[in-house]
Amino acid sequence: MLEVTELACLRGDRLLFADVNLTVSPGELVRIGGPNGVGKTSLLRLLCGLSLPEHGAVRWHGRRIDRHRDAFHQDMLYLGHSAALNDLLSPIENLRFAAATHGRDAHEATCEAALERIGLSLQRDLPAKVLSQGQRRRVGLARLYLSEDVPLWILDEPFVALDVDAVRDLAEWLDAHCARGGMVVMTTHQDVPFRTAVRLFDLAEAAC
Amino acid sequence: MLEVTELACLRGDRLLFADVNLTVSPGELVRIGGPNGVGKTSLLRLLCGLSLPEHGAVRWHGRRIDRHRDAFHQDMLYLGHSAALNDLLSPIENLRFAAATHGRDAHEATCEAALERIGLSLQRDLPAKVLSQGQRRRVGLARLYLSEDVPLWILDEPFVALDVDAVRDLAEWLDAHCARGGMVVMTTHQDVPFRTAVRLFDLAEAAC
Amino acid sequence: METPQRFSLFRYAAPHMFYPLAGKMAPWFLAIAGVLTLIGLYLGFFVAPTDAVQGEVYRVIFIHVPAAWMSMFVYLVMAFWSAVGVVFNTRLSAMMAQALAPTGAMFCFVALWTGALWGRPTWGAYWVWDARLTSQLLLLFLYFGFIALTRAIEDPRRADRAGAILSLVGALNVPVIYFSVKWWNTLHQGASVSLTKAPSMATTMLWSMLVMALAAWAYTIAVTLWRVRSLILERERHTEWVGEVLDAAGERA
Amino acid sequence: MLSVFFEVLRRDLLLAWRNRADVMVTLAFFTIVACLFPFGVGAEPNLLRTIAPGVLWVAALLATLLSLHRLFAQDHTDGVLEQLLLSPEPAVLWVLAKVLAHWLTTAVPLIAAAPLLALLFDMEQSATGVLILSLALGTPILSLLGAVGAALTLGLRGGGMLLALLVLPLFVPILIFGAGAVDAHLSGTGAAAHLLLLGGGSLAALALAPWACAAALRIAVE
Amino acid sequence: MLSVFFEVLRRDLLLAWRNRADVMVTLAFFTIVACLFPFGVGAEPNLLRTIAPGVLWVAALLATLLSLHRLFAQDHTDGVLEQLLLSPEPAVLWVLAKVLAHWLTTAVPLIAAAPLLALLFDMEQSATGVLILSLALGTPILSLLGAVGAALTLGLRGGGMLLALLVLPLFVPILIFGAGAVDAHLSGTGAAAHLLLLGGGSLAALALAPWACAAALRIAVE
Amino acid sequence: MNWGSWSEFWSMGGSAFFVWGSYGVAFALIAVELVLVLRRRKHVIHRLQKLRRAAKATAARKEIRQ
Ligand code: HEM
Ligand SMILES: Nc1ncnc2c1ncn2[C@@H]1O[C@H](COP(=O)(O)OP(=O)(O)OP(=O)(O)O)[C@@H](O)[C@H]1O
Ligand SMILES: Nc1ncnc2c1ncn2[C@@H]1O[C@H](COP(=O)(O)OP(=O)(O)OP(=O)(O)O)[C@@H](O)[C@H]1O
Ligand SMILES: [Mg+2]
Ligand SMILES: [Mg+2]
Repeated sequence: MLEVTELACLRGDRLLFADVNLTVSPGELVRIGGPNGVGKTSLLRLLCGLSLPEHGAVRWHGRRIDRHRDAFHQDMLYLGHSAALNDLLSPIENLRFAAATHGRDAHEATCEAALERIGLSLQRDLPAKVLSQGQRRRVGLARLYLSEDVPLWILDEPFVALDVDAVRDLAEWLDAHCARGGMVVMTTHQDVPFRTAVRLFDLAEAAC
Repeated sequence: MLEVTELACLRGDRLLFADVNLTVSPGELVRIGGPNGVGKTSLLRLLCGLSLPEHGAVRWHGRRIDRHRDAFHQDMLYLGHSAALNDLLSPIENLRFAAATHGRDAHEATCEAALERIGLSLQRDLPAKVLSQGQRRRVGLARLYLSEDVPLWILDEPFVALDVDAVRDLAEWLDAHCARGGMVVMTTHQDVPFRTAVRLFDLAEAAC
Repeated sequence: METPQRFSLFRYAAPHMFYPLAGKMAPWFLAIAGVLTLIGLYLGFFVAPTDAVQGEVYRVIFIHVPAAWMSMFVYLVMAFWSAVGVVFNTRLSAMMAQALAPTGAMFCFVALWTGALWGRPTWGAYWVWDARLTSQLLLLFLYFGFIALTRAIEDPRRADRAGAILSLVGALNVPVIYFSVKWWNTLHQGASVSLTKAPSMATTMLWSMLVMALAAWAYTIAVTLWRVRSLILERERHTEWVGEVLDAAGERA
Repeated sequence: MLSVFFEVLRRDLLLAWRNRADVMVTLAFFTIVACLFPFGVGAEPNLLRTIAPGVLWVAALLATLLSLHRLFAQDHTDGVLEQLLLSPEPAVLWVLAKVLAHWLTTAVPLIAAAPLLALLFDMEQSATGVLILSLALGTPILSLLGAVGAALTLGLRGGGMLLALLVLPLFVPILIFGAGAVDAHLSGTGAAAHLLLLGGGSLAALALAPWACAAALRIAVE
Repeated sequence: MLSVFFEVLRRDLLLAWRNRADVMVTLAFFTIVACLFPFGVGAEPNLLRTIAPGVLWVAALLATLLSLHRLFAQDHTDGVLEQLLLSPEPAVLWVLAKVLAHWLTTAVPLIAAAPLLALLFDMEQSATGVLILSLALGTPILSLLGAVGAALTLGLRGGGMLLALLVLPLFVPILIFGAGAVDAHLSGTGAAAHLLLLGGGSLAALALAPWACAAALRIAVE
Repeated sequence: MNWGSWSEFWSMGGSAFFVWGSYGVAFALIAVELVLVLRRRKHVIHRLQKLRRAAKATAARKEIRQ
């Protein structure tokens, strides 16, 4: 269970939002809403511990994440605006490296299956830099298919640059994750149909 | 009028597409469709002369664009995947620079109006690097509001990262451009409602 | 009268015409190179007399000087092809420039290496900062730069054009480098020894050196032709004729 | 038409100002390299005086070299370069503006700092004057030739180092004439010939380099 | 747990291999800097022999310095660094792996090339041996301390140059002991003390630097 | 003829290392270059043949789809 209490975020001179309170329980899909620049990305980075809040705290199973970082990171997966690919490595190498450094199953066959699933088997051995925008994004997202057992997924605009088929497929996978008791916190400006009831958390209300 | 004849594009070892023929006349809005990695971005870069085709030619008013580059660039505006902003300059400075180096009207007031229009007056003097993903994109798109008299707009995924209001606004502006006799060639994976009849050019059919 | 002649001149500038021609010529040049080398070595080692001052070690000259000449000449030829490519926009010339570079660099290194080994017994040091040696070293760097740049760019067409620019800029600089280094050396009175004090040449020495130089020529032409064939195939792979060549090669295998 | 030149010049100078740290640090690098030598070779005054012009010129050359990679890199990654190449104005103009801005923001501070470092090495006053003059006439060639190298290696992995490999052989003559000018002055033969050659080289580079640079940039974004 | 160490080491070595040009070119830079000196200070053999150890050490130091900025830069821009920091494994482990990979791919080639350059300066055979030894013991400190500097300046504008400013003062003692070892050997006092100090420095840096580096990286991504 | 015996020839008046070192390295490099050139040609043909087969296969697949 992820608990956010009285969170406030300061960027430069500007207090983006204050007094954000949010609880995410197993099986929930929370969508952080709000217009461009309201602070969604900033909030997600606070949630996963990449930056430190001005005020308030984030707790995972009741324990502050800044005090118990490693345990929290074990249970969490974050995908940001960038796909976190090395341009010289191929999709399969990037995927294996990401899994291995997070202590997840990184067998060749598992990774191949994930690549197959996102439709990049043909590009398996190309260097990532020649991939198209959407293909890069897909490789980043392939990590989701390796992380079924990671309870908390934090996703920043996962649907950007994906074509219609990929959007549908990803939405189904997020649904499946919630169905098996996982939690998803994400942002998106696109209108994506989920089977799970999406809880909209409108950040504009907390914005200063 | 933009004419594309027998265009073929080679990337690395792969022939992405061949024998692409396309004519865009005034008032038309052409959407290049196709799944991720089919070669839409590559096609747009060929159209605007940033890369050279393996075979075939692009003509603007009957003249090959690689032979009459400056005249073509006078009539064309390209916005790619990246917003072309310098991180240290503010939105207004970025906008003025872009307009001035393209020989367009770059008065302070004109640029202010364009910024107002995209809802970034507040961020007018922030360095671009602190802007959110969507705000960066908006500054890039603000150039469209300064380029009414440029007939040909070539836009690569202009709607990415924009919130719903911005998407609606941009769609209207593209409609207006076509209504006054302009041409738009663009790609997008999102489902955006236009008033103009959108001509879909499915690149998947020409793909090799 | 004139049109057909021009046509025949430019005909072989087309890669698909040049490819089979290169394939036919290369073995001949290699054979010539082999024969000339044997003759040159025979003259150099068995006919040319022992040098009065240096003894036997001077026999390095028969490989040293041809290599040094070749390395300088090849760079100029590279620049020539690049210029042709820029002016006439022919694809083949950029490929020629790239095919020449590794051989030029190899000869450049051989000149340095043999010179260093020769220098030890004659000057007592493997290296002195003599003008000619120094410009040779810089030439090696120019070669390395060219090769590294064209290798670093993956798209062959881009690599061709970037290489052309670089070799032209470099070639404009070659004379500047040569004369400035010469001036620097005389100004500083640097090395107390100088290459110009060459052993007075016996006629047989001169002959064997010339024969070896011709052999180096023939060798360079042969290797370049072979290399350019690979380059042509890579760059023209989507054409009909390369397809036929590939199929033919497949049947033979 | 010329407005592009001034617009780009103004922007690049503004960016350099926003980015003062960068400019200061080129200078710092120059200083530190020059100061490292006494640690490396020992503090014997005569030895130091002998090698001073050479060391200072080498340091200036390296400092320029290291600042070169940022001539186009930022514009390349953020897509501004693409937009400039799509501008209807001739590319040589803004290339020249960028090179000029680079020279003003890196070479000029080095030239200003050189007298101080010459003092550290206990160089003669008149020799210092010749050093300054040689730097002023020689550094434009460094910027212009360097810009060609920077454009050719733009976006390549290992670009910064590749750049060094490409341009250093080209820089050697400048180093020879630059440091040579001071030596010639000290040995009494007079530095005029050296300085004239440097000036002539600058003019030649000014006439040719921008074209090569523009062509290389077009290749780089493709 | 150790698997992270090996995984990162393997990946970085693989990347260096894919990127061979980069490694070769660090070496080229080393060579070229060393070769520039004679042009600056003149070709007098005795003078050159005197300054050789200093020049080679300075060249090695600069070459290492310039390769440092790419230690974390790529991972930072493409977001891999963020992901590594979000990994449940301790950060020191993979930091150490990255530094080791850096040392193997930059310092080792330099050490291998040093004898050749010593030849250019006509150094004595035994002195060359001491030079190699001093480089082998000193360069790990350069990589370790440099990594801290690289992490601290990560993502800052003018980072490469700022890095130089930060770490060069720290590198001075290494330069002094490194070049000093050769001089001490030549003057007959023996290089043992210098070499021991360099070795001790390496061990101390090995124990402390990775922690500082990991902390600096956390700050850099925030 | 300059040499009384083969061993005299090989010792090159005491300069064997320098003379044979020069020729040895030179010819070794030439041999290496020849091997590399021929190997490169084989690689290129092999690679292009593979690509050609792949292109043919996709073309055929496209035909079937239509
Ligand atoms: C690393 C050392 C050396 C290098 C890089 C080197 C380089 C060169 C070059 C570039 C040439 C051709 C120059 C021309 O034809 O104008 C040349 C020619 C020659 N070198 Fe060397 N050299 C080296 C060492 C030596 C040594 C040690 C000797 C003998 C003492 C020597 C004797 C000669 C002779 C006799 C010629 C022919 C001169 C002529 O044709 O006028 N070289 N060398
Ligand atoms: N130093 C600063 N000074 C003032 N405002 C800042 C500063 N840094 C960031 N900001 C503001 O903080 C906000 C950052 O928002 P964030 O990236 O979290 O937005 P977002 O909700 O993810 O938007 P998007 O939908 O566009 O991705 C922006 O509005 C930006 O202008
Ligand atoms: N060197 C190469 N070798 C093989 N394939 C390559 C190479 N370079 C690019 N490609 C392929 O070319 C395509 C590039 O497509 P492009 O970026 O034009 O796609 P797109 O249609 O814009 O896709 P998206 O919708 O994801 O933006 C990709 O499929 C990529 O895998
Ligand atoms: Mg965001
Ligand atoms: Mg695209």
